[in-house]
Formats: sequence, C-alpha cells, structure tokens
Amino acid sequence: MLFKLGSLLMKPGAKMALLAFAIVFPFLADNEYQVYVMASAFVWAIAVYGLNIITGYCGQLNLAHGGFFAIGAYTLGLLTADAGWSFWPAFVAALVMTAVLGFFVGIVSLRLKEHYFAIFTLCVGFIIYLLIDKWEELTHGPIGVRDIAAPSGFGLVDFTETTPFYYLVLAFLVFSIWFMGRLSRSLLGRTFIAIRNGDELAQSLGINLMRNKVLAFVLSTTYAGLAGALYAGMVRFIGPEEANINHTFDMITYLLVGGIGTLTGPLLGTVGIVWITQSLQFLEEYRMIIFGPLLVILVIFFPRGITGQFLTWMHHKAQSLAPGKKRRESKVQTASAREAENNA
Amino acid sequence: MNLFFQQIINGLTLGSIYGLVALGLTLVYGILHIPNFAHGALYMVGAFMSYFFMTDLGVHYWVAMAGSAAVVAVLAILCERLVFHPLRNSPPIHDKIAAIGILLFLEAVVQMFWGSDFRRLSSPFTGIMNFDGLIIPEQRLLIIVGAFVLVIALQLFLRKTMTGATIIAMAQSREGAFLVGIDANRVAMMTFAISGVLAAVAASLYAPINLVYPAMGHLVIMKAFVIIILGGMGSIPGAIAGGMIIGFAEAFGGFYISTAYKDIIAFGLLVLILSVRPQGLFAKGAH
Amino acid sequence: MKNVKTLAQAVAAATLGMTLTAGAMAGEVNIGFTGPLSGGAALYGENTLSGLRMAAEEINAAGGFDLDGEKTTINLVSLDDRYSPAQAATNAKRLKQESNVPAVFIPHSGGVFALQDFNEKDDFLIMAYTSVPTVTEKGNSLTLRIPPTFDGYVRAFTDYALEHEGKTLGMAGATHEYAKIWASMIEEEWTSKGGEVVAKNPMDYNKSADFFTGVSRIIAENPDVMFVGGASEPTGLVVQQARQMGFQGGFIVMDQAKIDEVAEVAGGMEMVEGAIGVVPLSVYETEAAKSFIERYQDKYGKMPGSEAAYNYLALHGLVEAMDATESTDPKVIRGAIGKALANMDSSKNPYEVTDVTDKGGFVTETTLAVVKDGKIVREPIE
Amino acid sequence: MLKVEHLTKMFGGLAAVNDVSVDFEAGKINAIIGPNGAGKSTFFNLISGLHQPTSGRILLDGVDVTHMPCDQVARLGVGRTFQTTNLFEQATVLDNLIVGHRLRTRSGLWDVLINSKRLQREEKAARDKAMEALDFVGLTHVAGQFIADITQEERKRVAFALALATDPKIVLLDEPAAGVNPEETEGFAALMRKMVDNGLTVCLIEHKMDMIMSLADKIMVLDHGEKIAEGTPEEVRNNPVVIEAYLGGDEDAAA
Amino acid sequence: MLQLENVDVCYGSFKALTDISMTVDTGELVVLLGANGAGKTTLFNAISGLVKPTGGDIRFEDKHLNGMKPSAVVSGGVVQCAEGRKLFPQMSVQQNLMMGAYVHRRDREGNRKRLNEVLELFPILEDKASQPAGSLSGGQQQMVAIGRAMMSRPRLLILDEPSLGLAPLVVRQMFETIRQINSLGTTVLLAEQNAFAALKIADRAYVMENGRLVMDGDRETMLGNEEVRKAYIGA
Repeated sequence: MLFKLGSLLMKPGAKMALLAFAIVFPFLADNEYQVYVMASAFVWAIAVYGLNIITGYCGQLNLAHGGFFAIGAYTLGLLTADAGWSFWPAFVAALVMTAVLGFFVGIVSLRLKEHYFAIFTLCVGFIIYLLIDKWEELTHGPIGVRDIAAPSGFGLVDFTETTPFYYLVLAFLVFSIWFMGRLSRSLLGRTFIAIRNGDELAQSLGINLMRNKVLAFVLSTTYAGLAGALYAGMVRFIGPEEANINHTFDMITYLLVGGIGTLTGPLLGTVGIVWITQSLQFLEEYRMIIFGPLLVILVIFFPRGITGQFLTWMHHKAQSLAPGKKRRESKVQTASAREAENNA
Repeated sequence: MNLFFQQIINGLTLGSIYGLVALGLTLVYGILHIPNFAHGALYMVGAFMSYFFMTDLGVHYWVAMAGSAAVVAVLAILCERLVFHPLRNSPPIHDKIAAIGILLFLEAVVQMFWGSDFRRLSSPFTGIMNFDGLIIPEQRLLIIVGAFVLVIALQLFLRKTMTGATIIAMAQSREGAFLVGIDANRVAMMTFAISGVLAAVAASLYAPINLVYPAMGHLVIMKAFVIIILGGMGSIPGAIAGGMIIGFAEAFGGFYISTAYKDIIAFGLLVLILSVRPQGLFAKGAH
Repeated sequence: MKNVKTLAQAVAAATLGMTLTAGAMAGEVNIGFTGPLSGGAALYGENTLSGLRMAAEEINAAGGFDLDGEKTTINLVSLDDRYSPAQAATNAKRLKQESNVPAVFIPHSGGVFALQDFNEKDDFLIMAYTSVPTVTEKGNSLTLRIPPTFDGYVRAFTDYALEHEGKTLGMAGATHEYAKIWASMIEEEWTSKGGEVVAKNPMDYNKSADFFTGVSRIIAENPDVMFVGGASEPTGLVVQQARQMGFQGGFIVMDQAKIDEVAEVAGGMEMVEGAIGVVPLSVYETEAAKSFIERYQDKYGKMPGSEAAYNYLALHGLVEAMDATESTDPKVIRGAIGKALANMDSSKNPYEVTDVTDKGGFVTETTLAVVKDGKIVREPIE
Repeated sequence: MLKVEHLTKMFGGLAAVNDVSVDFEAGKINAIIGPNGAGKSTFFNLISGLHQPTSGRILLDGVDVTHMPCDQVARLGVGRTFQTTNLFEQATVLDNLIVGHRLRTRSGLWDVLINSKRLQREEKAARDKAMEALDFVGLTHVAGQFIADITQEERKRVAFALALATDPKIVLLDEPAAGVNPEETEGFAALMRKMVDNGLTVCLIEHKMDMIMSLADKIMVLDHGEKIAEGTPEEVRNNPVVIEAYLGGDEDAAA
Repeated sequence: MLQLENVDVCYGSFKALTDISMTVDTGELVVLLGANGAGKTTLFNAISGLVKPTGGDIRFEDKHLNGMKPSAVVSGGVVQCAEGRKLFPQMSVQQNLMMGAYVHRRDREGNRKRLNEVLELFPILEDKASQPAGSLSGGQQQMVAIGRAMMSRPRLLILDEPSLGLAPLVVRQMFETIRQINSLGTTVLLAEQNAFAALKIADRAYVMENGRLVMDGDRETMLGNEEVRKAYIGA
C-alpha cells in the first residue's frame, strides 16, 4: 500500500494529482471541521519545511524553531490587535521580523557545532517562550492576544470562512513546496547539503560556511514566521503556549516520520500525523506512549523516514532492473581511513 | 541582612539540585557523547517512584529514595541498551531525536498511571530551624547536605575504586580503555545507572519542598544543560560549579532583580557566555 | 488507573474503526465538551466533566426528557484541548460539524474567546465555566457564563481583609491568564479603598522550581495580608513557605484555589488561619448542596468541587430549557434558560441559581469564607 | 606556482610544521612523504586555509594567500581531497558533484526565487562541469548511482572529480591511494599523470613508495614537522638523512 | 604461542588484510615491518579483538581469539600497547599504570609487586608518579604506555610503533627497554618504522606490504636484505 502510494509520488504527474486532490478536498470533506484540520495541518507543514532547510538539508538541529513560529504569530497578532494594522502589512512584517531575528540568532548560534548548537538553540527557544510569557507590556503575557485580524479578503472572498482560508493556506503551502523543490535542486540547495556532509570539505570547495549557514537559518525562520502568521490569522487567539518547546518536538517528529532532507517528507509526515492525532483524539498525551517508541524505532531502523526509505527502495529497484553492478558498501571509509593513519 | 543569608541558603539548595542533575548528564555526555534529553524524564520518574513507594507501599522516606534510585537506575540502563547502544554509530542528530522519543514516552507512561495532577511527597523532615531570624527548613538543609555527601561519595567511587576509575578512563580515552581490557558496554551501563541514581535522588530530595507532576523535569533539565555547557560538557567539577552558579544567580537575581525573570537569568547567562566563549567557561578544548 | 482504562477504550475504538463522535441518533441530543483532559490542567478538566456526566446520567436514567413529544436522551461528547485555545476551536468545529451539538461546555477563558470568534455564525451555545467578566461583556449573544464573575469576590474579600487584617497587601498570586486578571482587579480595589500594596511578585505556580525566593521578596516588605492563588496544591506550598518564613498575617485566596485543599498541602488548617476565600462546597448548609454532595460522593468517591457542581446544574438547566421550549435551537435555549433555571427541581441546583443576566451570566449569590480558629466559617457579605 | 616560505604551525607548544620552505613548480607532480606524525596533513591544511599558520608565508602564483579563509583559497585555484570524503550517500554521484563548481557561480537566493537566466546558465555549467570531471576520472558509467552503492575505489575517484570540478590550478591530494589495491593504485597514478598532462599541478601525500618513486617529479620529505630533504626520487632515495628517518638505526645499518 | 592462519580482514569491499599466516613462539621478539598503511595496525587490532577478522583463525596458546571481546583478550594475556599511546591524559602516572592492572584488579598484592617491577624498568616514572600523564614528555608518555601494558601482565606484548615521534636518543633507550622486557620473559611482537634499530633486537621479522605478508626470516637475513629497504623507500 505504502509502496504503491510512493511509486505514484515518483511519477511526474503525481504532484499534479496530489495538488488536484488538495484543491477538491473541501468538496470531498464531510464537513467544515475536516477542512479546518487540513488547513491547520498545512500550516504546520509549512513550518516543518522550514525546519527541513536548516536541519534536513543543512544538518543543524535547530530547537528554537517553535520559538520563531511563535514570533511570527505574535508579530502578526500584536500588530493587528494592538497596533491596528490590517492583516497583510502585518503579515509581511511578521516575515521580516522572523527573518531579521533569525539573522541575529544565526550569526551567534551558528558558530557552534552539533550538540552545542542544538542546546544553544534549545535555550534560545526557551528564552523566546519566557519573554512572551513575562514581557506583559508587549505581549500581554499569559493572557495572550485576542481579536487578531483575519486575512482581509478580496471582493467576495472572506477569509474568516474556513474554506477560503483553506485555499489561502494551500496557496502558501504550494508556494513553499515549490520554492523548496527549486531550492533543493539549485546550486544553493546543493551548497547546503555540502555543508551537512562536512564543514571542511565544503570549505575546501570554496563555500563560505557562515554566509550559507546563516542564509539557510534565515530561510528556515522565515518559513516558521510565515506559518506562525497564518496560524495567528486562522485561530485569531494566541498565547505563550505557542512557543512551547513541545511544538518544536512535534515538528521534529513530523519531519522525521516523513523523511528528513526530502521534499515530500515534511508534507506526508505532518498531514499523516495530524490526522492520526485527530482520530486518536482521546489518546492525546497518551499518544506519546505509541509515538515515543515509534520515534526511537524510526531513527534506529528507518533513519530517513517514510519518504527517504521509499526513495532508496525505488532507486534500488530501478538499479536492479537496469543491467550493471550493484554493490553495497557502508561506513567503510571511516574505518579504513582510520587504519591508514593520520598525520599530526 | 538575614534576607541576604536566606538567599544564600536558597542558592545552595537550588545549586545542589541542579548540580546533581547536571552531574548525571555530564557523566553520560563525557562517556558516550550523548546529550541525553531524556535525563529530565528520569528525574521525574525518580520523584514519582519515591511517591509511589511512600504512598502506595507505605515505606519510609529513605527506603523510598533507595527504591526509586534502583528503579531509575534500571530504567537508565534499559535506555542505554535498547536505544543508545544501537544508535552508537548513527549521526549525532539521531541520538538527540531518540532521546526526545524516550522523554515523551516516559512522561506519557507516568501520566497514564498517575495522571497529571500535582502530588505532594511528604518527608519526615518538616521542622524548621531558626538561627536568630535566619530560617532554614530541615528539608532544605537535607538537600544541601545530601547533595554534598553524594558528590563526595561519587568522587570517592570514581577516584578510589577501580570500577569507578574505569568511567574516568573511558571518558579520557576510549581506545586506552579498550587496551587495558575495560568492557565498554559495562562502563556505558554503569554510567547510565549512576546518572539515573543521581537524578532519582535529586528528585526525591527536592520533591518534598515542591510538587510531583509529569512535567516537573522540563525546566530542571534545561537548566542542567545550561550548566554543563557552562561547566564544559563532560567535566564533573564543571557541573558542580555550574550548578552553584545558576543556583545563586537565580536566588539573588530572583530576589534583587525580578522573580518573573529569574528563569531567564540562567538561559540569558548561557547565551551571553557562549556568544563570547563558544567553548564554555571551563572547557579546555575549543568546539 | 482510570486513565489506563480510557486509553484501552480509545485504542479499542480506534482499532475497530469507530468514530468516538458518532452522529446523533434519533431520540438523542449531543452535548459537547472541550477542555483539558491531559497535560497540567487535566484534573481540572476531569472534575468539570464529572459534573456534566453526573447530570447526563441522571437525566437519561429518568428516561430522558420530552422533546416535541419524543423521549430524548443526552449524549455527552467530550474532547481534549490541553487548555489550548486553538485546539478548543478545532474541537468546537468538530463538535458542531460532526455531532451537531447545540451547546459546547468549555472551562477556560482562552478557549471561550477563541470560540466566540465563530459560535454565532456556526450557531452553537458556549457554556463558559470561567469567572472572567469580559466573556460576557463583549456582547456575544450565544454565550452563557456559568459561575459568578469574580468582581463580586474581589470587592467582598478586599472589604473583609481591610477591616479584619490590615492595610498592607503583598501580591503573590500566580502568573497564568486568569490569575493575572484577578490580581489586577484586586490591586485596584485595594488601593481605591485606602489600602496599600507594598510588594508585588507574582510567580509561575505551575512551572516554578521554587517559591522560596519569590515569597521571601514579599515577606521582606512585611505585609499584613498576602494575595495568593493558583491551583490549590501550589497555593498550599506558597502558604506553607510564607508561614515557614515567619509570615503571621492573613491570606486572600483567589477563587481557583479551595481553602480546604490548600490547607491540606500547607500542612493543616492552622497554616491557613486568617485566609479569606470562596466558600468550599463542603461548607454549604443548604439541602440542595448536601443532596448533591451525597450523590456525587456515591458516584465518584470524593468530595465535589465547585466546578463539578456548577457544570452539573448548568446541564440540568440546559435540558430544562430544551424540555420547556421543545427545541434544540441555541437561540431559543438561550432565551429560555433563565426561566428554566428558576423552575428547576431544587435538588439539581446546589448553588440555587435562579436567573441569567441580559449578558448571559448566571445569577448567583457571592459568598465569602474565612478560616477562624482552625475552621472554615461562612461570613455574610455587607 | 606555489611558494611556501618559512611556514610554521604551533599546536600548543608543539610545532606540527616547523619552518618549512618549498617551491612547487607548475605542471609537475610533487609528493610529500614522511613518517607518521611528520606534519604532512597539517601542511596541506595550512596551504588550503583550513588552519592559519603561526608564521611564514604562502604564495600562490605570487598572491599572498597566507591568511585567507579556506573558501577564498579554493576560489583562487587550490583544490583538495581528504583522506576520507563524506558524501551524500543517498544521492547520485552526479548530484554530489554538481556542487563542486559552486565557487565559480554567483547566483543566490533571489535567483532561485525568480529562476533567473543566470541561475539556469550556471546550473547547466555546473552540471556540465560535473560530467566533465566525471569523464576525466573515468566514472561516467556510475553517474546515476547512489554514492552508497559504489566501490571504495570509485568513491576515491569521485572525491578527485569533486576537487577537479572546482576548476583548480593546483590539487592537493591526501593519500589518494590509501585503501585501494595495487592494480587500482596504478589506475590512480595514471589519473594523476593525466591531470598534469592537462595542465594541472599535483601535490600529494602518499605512503605507497613504489608509486611515489615512479610518479613524482619532486619529493619533499618531512620529519617531525621539518623538511629534511627535497629533490628527485633518485636523490631522495639515496639521501642518508631520509634513510635514517625511515629506517632508523645507525649509518652502518643503513649501508 | 600465537598462531595466525589465513586471516583476512575486510572493511566493506576493501581488503585490509589478505591471507595472513604467522606465528610467534614463546619468549621470542618478533618484528613486523612495513610501510605506513601496509596493514600492521589492522593486524594488531584483529589480534586484540578490536577488529573482527572476516576469515581465518587466530589462536593464542590454543585458545581462539577471533570473535573474543577486547577485554577478554587482555585478560587472556595478550596486551597491546597501541600506536599513539592512548593514555588517560588527566590521570596521574600512577593511576594510568594501575588502570593497566584492571583485569587483575582483585589481586592487590600482585599488582603492587608488579608496579614495583614496572617502576624498576622505568625509574623516572617513580618521580613523576603523581603528575598527570598528559603533562609528560613524549618519551615519558611512551614509557607510561608500555608500563601500563606491562601492568596487565602480558604473556604476549604487542607494541605498535613505540618510537613514533620520539627523539633519536630516546628511541635508542626505548629499544633497550623493549629488549630488557623480552629478556625478562615476555614475548614481544613489535611493529616499527625504525626498521634497522628494531631488527637489531629482534629474533625474527615479517615484512608486510599491501595487507599481505611478503617475507619473513631471522634477524641476520633481514638485516642484509634489499627487499626490506624497498618496503620502506621503494628503491
């Protein structure tokens, strides 16, 4: 079943079919609630695509991602509810805000590597949460922001209605994926992947590490800001909990289940898990009794998630059909190079 | 003036707890290079185990603490065997995600059995000592003394016994440890067990002046991470010193600056320090 | 262990492909609930739900009510929102769309505000269990506020404390939304009546690792009275630590915390001597209250809190209104509920609510309790 | 071509590279040999800009590159391979190689967004370059395979191709033939000759002496971070200091 | 004492060792010669259990070593003193040495005696006993490494390039010590780059090239052999 689904995805027409499905979904859905859930899944998916840039492609585990999502939401919320801006200018401001803050956080945090980067961003995420919670003069603290403007409509389109909003989110999602696809195939995306494969090699290929890492980070936070702003426009009531670290953990789960560093992974992971969570609504926190071990099993046995695993499988299938050699070799290099000894 | 000393006591109390938690974290990191995000969950399980032993089995506080330490040690070993050991050759991002998986799982399990209500762990040490206006509840003194004793005991174990020394040896040179015939698996399990014991004891010491609930580990573990980065990841003295720094910063910052922002102090301090010194305060090697 | 059972049921339901929120059968009306059933506030959500469940079971056991000549039973559909407004909104949409509920019970103000964005358009009644006054002041025509707003408490507590305890107040309340609003109101009231706020140090009751520092900041200013309050358990800790540090004065306890529960955590009634708060249900002397407490204890084996009692009576009132109007139209119910409450069997009305204000608030008598000589005493309000 | 003057690198108190001066001529194969721990890889790291030297100068075609960051040095025409090259295992060989030409391109985020002419042109150039490099190392037939599925020797060749795709003037090869069998070693020697024939300058670290002796135009011998000898294979082979460093013992033993 | 029969080691498709057969007899000092990357370290690691052979058999005193855990190999009496020393840098010299006695940790008396013997062998370590091992000079560190290996009471001591990175004078001393250890009854298997210095103290030698043993013979044969020179500088 899964493989069938996947092989469909491989075909060029599949993307169009998927898009077509998304477009007719509101008409297939039993009710508005399902459309609403799908729209919220799409919002999260956009944020997960952002995480995919910095973590999947560029290899830096950013644990402040949920924080930037919240900054996007709050920028839009505060500008519309308190400063009286209308939706679209505030929306642009939210993108700018997350990009600028992402830039500053990036230039400090990206000097750190691996665990240090992860833990540093964990702290940044937590500081964002605390600031939102405590800086009452600005954020209203735990009371949250109410009366956030919905996207202003065009003519007859009213975005306070669920279905028009769904299409709005879908448009942003399609744009996000389209851009991600183009990015990942472009020289810029390849640059990010080269950085993930190793700092030293990337540098010796003439890649400016800092500039590219910061660019990837800013892109990812802007995606998070975009998702956050849409979220605020959808729910129209936000509180400090939006910056909770659990949201970051959720997004990592979506990313990992779908397939880290892949193009369809974030969408599959997010939409899949959001729906499973909804249908197992009663499980709620207990769902972690299933998801926790699932996450562990996944990283041990399927480190590349559904899509990654599938792509590998497809590739091998294609290879075995084609005449020619097929040899398997893993982690050899490190071992043999350790044996061919190092100079001081 | 008394209030000033009161904050010293408070700083010591907090520092002791943070130090104990950070110590377990730093040991695991030193040996296995895993930033164990699930450590906070072990801390939380430790508190619940003590609660369970005292409330449901009716045993004495000390017995409950010992029982809790044993259970959490076993749990920690299981984490190592079932999760981290199979992942030892994976890219570093996978360890972290698996640790998050364990964290979510343990919290959910605890919540399933005990729900998410606040629970109260009562200790037999409810008295209050009053030194001319300086008030020290017995439990707080117990925390400080307990942490001190535990750190000394750990030091003695690591420095004076051959078994303990294998942990230090492993941390300093993995290959060297293999060459003298140290069994890596044994050391890994032992390290996890010790970190579990430290977390459980810290939780059991602290719970009587606090509440027991599934999310109780979140803030503590985040601060423990701050501490081990400050102290240099893998450094034992660094963990203790870092614990005290954060403990005092919170106590004094909370009192003289603002309680609302006291939690930011720890994280702000870290961000500030790492911006200037990416390798931490006490670390020798750059990272 | 109950949770284990819930999990098992949920898994069973999921594997059998059943939806938990089945559409309404003939002769059945669905009533929605969204509230925290997991996470930090799960206990609160469960308590709220227990009152609703009890009411629904009583109604159904009596064979349902009469709706347009048909015997109709109540089916309670409950969803978890983890206290999140966004999830509450999703849940409410789901309840309306999939179960066609005429009313959604919800026990937190954040969620109420989120629902008020679309409830008039989607046509369902919000049964809000929250004392935040603004939920009914915004003029939402389909919102009913079940408990009294806390402004009554604020006035009564302040008057009593100023008269009996002293003029200086230290603010040591919690930092969540509800507590913040409470605190700001009491501060205003206190100063306007000539009192002085000498220390302000709200603390995060749910997350704080230690209240020692925060409480000592308050004690340092030597107030006569301390304002405390969040959930009962951490409130107990704050009270305990204040006493340990030598605080002798009284407490104003926010209505979220129940004095009896606070005393238990703090280490006995003597620790809360001089505390002023809402009257715990257990202290009510009326027949209706006693009867409710007895039935509740039979069913759940514990003492009910006000959240159970209020929601219990609200569902009964709702059904009474449907019965009287022969309609499940939210607007019609809204119009008839005041009268329904007044006509209701008094045993189903432990708080003796008899009317609804124009804006949708249940009319209840404000009460005040004080701890005197180790006992909770109900005091009249001037 | 590449001129190194009094290059020194201290790690702590230890001199990993100590006062090394050498001149590598264009279009030649230059080898660096020396016992373990002699500082050969550090020397490479200094030239390519991964490490900053403590003192001394490095001139590339007369340009002082001593304190340039790694990526700039690469842009000036220094390509290199590592003892191990981490590649993206689950992508094809060609996909891995395209980034090699990145440093000769300029398109950025905006170009990606609007899919500019420049981006299209540059991507085509990078792809062509990758194919060209692949062809050069003789791996056109595995272009579509995953890195995870190719052999050790092929990986090494891919690493070569990656360095070549940067359009270097000089390539630094760190133990290109480590971990491959003798026949394959011969293949690598041929490849290096081909590189020189195509106008590149090659500089390599290698332990396989028979290969070096038949391949190199010039050999520099490092020991304890110092240059102890320099010259043609013949000169180096008969240099008593080199024999001492490699074989140890006294002169009588070496005789 | 030690027998290897047709041992192969592969790292994936790369064959690091091919068909290695060799013996070391009790009391011998055998030298393994070969250029960098010839496979000496892999061979030693295979014996020590750090690398699993893909084929063949390794026996020590008729016990099979292949597949044994490294710790079991050490307690069995085969101790490696690896290239690069691998000391515990922040531990004192004394602690480093005592860690060597880890597998015999229950025999405190024996360890104390052994420690005295080791300190006799390296008198200078006695003065440095409480210093961190990482603070010593290279030569002294090498002494600690050998001393630590001796504390494991090896019957077969494997030394991987003990002279690496040491000054010539120290190297000479080092070889003298190794000869001494051998003459006191420990069998030694030694890999060295200082071929001639090593050969001078050896009983026999093997030459390794590209993961194969290409030659073996006793000291005299090897000392005069052109192939040996070739193995190093590719003449």
